Amino acid sequence: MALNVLMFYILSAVIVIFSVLTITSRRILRAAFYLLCVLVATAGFYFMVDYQFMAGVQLVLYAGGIVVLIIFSILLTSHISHKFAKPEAMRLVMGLIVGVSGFALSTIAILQFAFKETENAAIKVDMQAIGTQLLGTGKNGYALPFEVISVLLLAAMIGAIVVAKKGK
Amino acid sequence: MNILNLFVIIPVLTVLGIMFVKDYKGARMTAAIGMSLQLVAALVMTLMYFAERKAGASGEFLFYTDITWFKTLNIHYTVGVDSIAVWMICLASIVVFAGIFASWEVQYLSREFYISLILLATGVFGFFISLDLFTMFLFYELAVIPMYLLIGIWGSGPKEYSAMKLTLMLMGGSALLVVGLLGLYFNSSAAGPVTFNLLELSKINFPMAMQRFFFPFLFVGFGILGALFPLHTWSPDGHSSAPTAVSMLHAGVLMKLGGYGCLRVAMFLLPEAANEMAWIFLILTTISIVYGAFGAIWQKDLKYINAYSSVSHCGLVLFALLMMNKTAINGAVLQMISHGLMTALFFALIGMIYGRTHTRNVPEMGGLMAVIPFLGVSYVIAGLASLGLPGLSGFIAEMTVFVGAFAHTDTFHRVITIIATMSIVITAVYILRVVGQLLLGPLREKEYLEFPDARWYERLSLVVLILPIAIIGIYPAFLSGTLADAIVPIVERLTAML
Amino acid sequence: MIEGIPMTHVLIVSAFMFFAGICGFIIRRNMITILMSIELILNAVNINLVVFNKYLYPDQLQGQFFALFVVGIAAAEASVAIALIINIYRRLNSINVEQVNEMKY
Amino acid sequence: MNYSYTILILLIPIAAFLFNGLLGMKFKPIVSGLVGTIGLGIVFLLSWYTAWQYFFVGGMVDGEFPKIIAMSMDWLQFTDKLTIRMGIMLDPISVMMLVVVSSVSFMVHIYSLGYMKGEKGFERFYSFLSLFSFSMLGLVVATNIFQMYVFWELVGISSFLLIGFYYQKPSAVAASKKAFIVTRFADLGFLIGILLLSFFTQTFDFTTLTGADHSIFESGAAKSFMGMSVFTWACLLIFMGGAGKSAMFPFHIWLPDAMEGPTPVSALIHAATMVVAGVFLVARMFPVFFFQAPDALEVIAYVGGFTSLFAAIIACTQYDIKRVLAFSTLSQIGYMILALGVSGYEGHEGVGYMASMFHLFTHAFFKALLFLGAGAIIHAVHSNVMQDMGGLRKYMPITHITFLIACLTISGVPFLSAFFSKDEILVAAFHHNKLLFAVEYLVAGITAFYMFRLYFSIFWGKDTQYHHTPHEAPKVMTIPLMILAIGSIFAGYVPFAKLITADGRPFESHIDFAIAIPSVLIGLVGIGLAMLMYRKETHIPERISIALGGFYKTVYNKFYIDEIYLFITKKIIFNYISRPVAWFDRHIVDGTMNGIGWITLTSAKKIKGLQSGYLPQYGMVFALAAVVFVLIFAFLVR
Repeated sequence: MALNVLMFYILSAVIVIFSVLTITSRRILRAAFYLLCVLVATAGFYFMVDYQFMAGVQLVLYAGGIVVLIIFSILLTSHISHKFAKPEAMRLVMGLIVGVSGFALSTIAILQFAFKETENAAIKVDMQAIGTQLLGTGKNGYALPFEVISVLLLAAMIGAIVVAKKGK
Repeated sequence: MNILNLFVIIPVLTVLGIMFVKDYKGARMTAAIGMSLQLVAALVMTLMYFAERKAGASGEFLFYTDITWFKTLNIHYTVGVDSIAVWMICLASIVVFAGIFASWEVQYLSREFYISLILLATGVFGFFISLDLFTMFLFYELAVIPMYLLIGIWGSGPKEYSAMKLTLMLMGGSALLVVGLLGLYFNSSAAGPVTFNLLELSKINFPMAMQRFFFPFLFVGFGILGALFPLHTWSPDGHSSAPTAVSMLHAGVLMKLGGYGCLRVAMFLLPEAANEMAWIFLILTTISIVYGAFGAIWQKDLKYINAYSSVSHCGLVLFALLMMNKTAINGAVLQMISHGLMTALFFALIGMIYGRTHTRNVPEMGGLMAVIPFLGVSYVIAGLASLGLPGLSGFIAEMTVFVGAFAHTDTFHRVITIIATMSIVITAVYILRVVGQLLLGPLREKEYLEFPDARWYERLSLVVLILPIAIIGIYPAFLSGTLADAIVPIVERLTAML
Repeated sequence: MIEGIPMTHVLIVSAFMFFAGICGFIIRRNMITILMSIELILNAVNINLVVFNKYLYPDQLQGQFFALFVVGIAAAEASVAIALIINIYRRLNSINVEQVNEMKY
Repeated sequence: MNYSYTILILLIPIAAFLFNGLLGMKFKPIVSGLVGTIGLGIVFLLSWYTAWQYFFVGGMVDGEFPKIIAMSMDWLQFTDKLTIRMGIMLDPISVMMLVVVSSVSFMVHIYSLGYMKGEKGFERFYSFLSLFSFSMLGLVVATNIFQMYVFWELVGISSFLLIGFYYQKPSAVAASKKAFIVTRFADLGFLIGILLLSFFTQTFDFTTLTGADHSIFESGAAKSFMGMSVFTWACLLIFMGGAGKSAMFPFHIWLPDAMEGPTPVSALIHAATMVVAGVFLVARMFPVFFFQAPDALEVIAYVGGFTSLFAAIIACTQYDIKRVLAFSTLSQIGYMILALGVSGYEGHEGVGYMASMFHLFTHAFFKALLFLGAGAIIHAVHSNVMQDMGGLRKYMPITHITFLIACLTISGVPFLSAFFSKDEILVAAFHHNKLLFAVEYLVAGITAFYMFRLYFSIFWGKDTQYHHTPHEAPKVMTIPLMILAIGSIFAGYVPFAKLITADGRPFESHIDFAIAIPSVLIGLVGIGLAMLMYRKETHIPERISIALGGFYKTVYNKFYIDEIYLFITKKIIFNYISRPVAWFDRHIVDGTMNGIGWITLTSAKKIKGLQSGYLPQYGMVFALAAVVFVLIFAFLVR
């Protein structure tokens, strides 16, 4: 078995196990940690497919940014030692039904569907290509969405500050 | 310019005018001036109409104008009148005019009140002049919506409930109507552009299956407004909660929209289905007639009594229409006009009496004739018109209906006609009961002695209504003889396939 | 292109992650955990986008860009959500989602 | 002959009505009184002039009195053939009725100037009187049955207004209401009868209906309904209207109560004119009845006979003088109706018809006289109960004499007017049906008895102590009494058989002494009995009433017919029809509507539970739905 294949299955296992742990852990800080693991494993996955920039973003933004944010908020709102009550049976059952049936359906769909690859030759994915296309204004240029996203981020930032600001 | 447009323009200008005045006095003056103009316009139009007829104008509708309004859907603003519409417009303008004076004392949000009232009137006038079903429906809705506000804001008693009930039931009728109208519209032409134009629709012989399907929608849709049993219950609640002018307008004119629509749209355009299904609706209307009258006997509230009486009388309108011969339909139109006038008179009087006694509960009053003779005598006249006294309009209408209805020789029609005639006795019972308890007998309360008799605007309002009642009653030929040009085509179409 | 790894396997993993997220969303009551479940869901979507790009259309970059934007939006979402959570915590002294049902009806 | 002036007979009263009704209160009361009276005076003269011109100047054409349409205008067109025309028709009976109505009405107008003096609503009274006169005159000159119906209703409403003249008195209000509703109910029959008749004959006109040409009846002659031909039905229904106005059993209940009205009104409407409208109606339609519906005529005879006996018996027990007179009216109208019922058509066969009209004519005079006399008494005593009276002959000589004349007349004393007319009726009945003859013979006796019971109780009997001494009525009241008394005496000498007959051709009539003598004798027996019992205060009446016990009580309470009606209307119609209808409407019909509203609201309430506000729940539903949709659309539906 090739090393990268083994690597993939290890990453897959990490993702599967830690996803489950994230949603089942009764201690919230641990859950955050498990989430971090999932995200990092995902980043590893991006590395495997040779999308280094994507992986970097994943690591920096997700693992570095969002999870830290989440941990801060956990620290602000909960006690570390707090342990949640077990979820009610009804919810558990419903959740599992939805999850399992959805997963089963998706799996069947995935396995049944005949994916068709493109005939075109692959292109080299390097930072320069990404950079020109992301800020390009011509065909396949993403300048406008990029700007929109930045405005969105700005709005979210201001909004977050306004919302979280202590009331009068 | 076509004179008919005035009937939409004058109210709109009046509404605009009211917006610019500052107090209730200005508002009511503006409203009164506007509606007086409307009344004059209606009379002028009537004279012009009959002058043209005399001069030999032979079109089914005169003053015909056709303006494309919305091209892609082939919606037009088409106006034109025949003699039924002419008299209906006269009726409406008289009732609106009287209504303005009957509500002379409204001071709470008076500008808004008059604006809503006149908007309602606009809808009514627009309905009667339109020949395009879409425009007609538009005006119909315009007449129904202000009703909600008028009852909900200026009403009395459980006004929100009543307003809601009335609006919802009439909206339910509209929903049926939309289905029916669209049915007509989409079946109007197999290949070419579809149309809402009444004249063009009336030249089409719709297939039987389509007629059968859409006739009930149209008939019941309009029938709800004409208080068709068992969909009449908005009427007692709505009328009793509505302010005076609104009750007048509603019972006097708006309920006539139902009968007019049934005739002009449902029966005229779908004649075969009308013939086939008439028996069902005849039974329902017969029930309306007798049932409304019996219902009225037991009521204690003046407005309820009158509302049930309206159910009975409007039932007679639909009953007569469904008899489908010239005399009966003539009678139906007469009954619409007659009932419009006398019920408006009734509601005006009830409003005035209520304004003095602050109750509408009959057992709590008595002996009013001695203190307010003008109102008392007017009430008696209204009552006598309602119970069909010769010399007043009710008699003319009822007799024409009965003679027309009696022209059917089969037992079914005979029996229901005889049942329907019984209503005139029951009507006498409840009218006299009310007159006896309310006006006659010893004076019930000392404070009644301080009641002022009718003021000038009240007198004006009453006289304007009583005069046509008496004129029609004494010299009916000027009215009943002129309807033929409108009725003959309808009857011909209704009986063509028999 | 990763030799020897069928695309379906990656998709199955991402599907698992996705439904794990949904499960968490339904089961948990703590708002922060719910937020984390949402992150899982978004992440699963990202994987899919990237994988389709890599396996099916290696001549283009659209998948990657979409994933990038999703990450951006996720960041914005997370920041606003956390601001809300903190605000709610201040008002209700709880971040239990069941106590925040003022918006019902 | 030009009769176009007859239109004035109708126009003057209606003008007086409008003047008094609209402007009356602007002037002194006496102005209205004079306007009404003078107007009616002109009408009175015109009517007599018309009669003179019709009978003696115009005379007969081809041996029979013609039906003259003096004027006619289209009023309301129903169909091509059926049109209501308003017009004036002159024929023997309408001219005779014109004379009767205008004379009595004129007398009453004069009389009321005194009787109603100082009453509140004097001008209203006169305007109503004028309205009544207009309606009644319009009724009698009607050219067609629908015009008759129109005026019939107007007469009804005038009667309603006049009975309820004292509108602050609850009993008057109730009586007026009762009168109107009962007659209205009967008129329903009339209306349906008209509709039936006119539908099959396609005409309303009396000239056509009663003409010699019977072909118009062919279309309906074969049709029958429930075993009777349509024309029998139509005639019976039309008679129902007549019975209502003429207060025949079982519609008689309104008449006694109608005495709540002012006494002149009772004299005019409820004795002389309006109540005979039913008789007039049948007489007017007589050829139709006779040729198309002989069965109906038979029914009419029995109804008349029964009513006359029934009312006469009740009259013996009543104490209210106006009520006694009312029942007496009923009884006399019963006579007239019976006479029509037993009449034939041609020549001497038609003696019943002639007698009926004759009796109508004479009755109008003596009954109006009786009522006006009673009015004078009430005016003097301020009571209308017999027990409060007695010995009045000393105080009111003129009233006494005139009243006595009227009593003698009604009792059939020879050579007074009713002797002749009643004799003819008995002759007609005798030739037709012995049973009815026997009944009428008996009634003649009872009539004499109760009339003299009344007379003796008022003018003789005990000497009652009055609060203030009764005085004779003023001249304006006594003059009409005297005029009417003269009429009562001499009206019988009008040669009716020469003037008014069923087929319009005169015939010879003689007094049939074989019948006249016994009927006079039984009248005298009645008078004698009454004299014995009531001339002096005795205990005989009391003893008799005690001896009769239950029967007396039943009669005194008018056989409880009013109570039965009351039961039917108040209990059955109000409680068992109207109330359930109202309940049904509020709870079932409206309940359904409210129910629909309620269902909408309730289901909305239930559904809004889904909007729980729990985010996870939304998510779950969303996800589940997505899964289900995928399942359905991706896998199951291919």
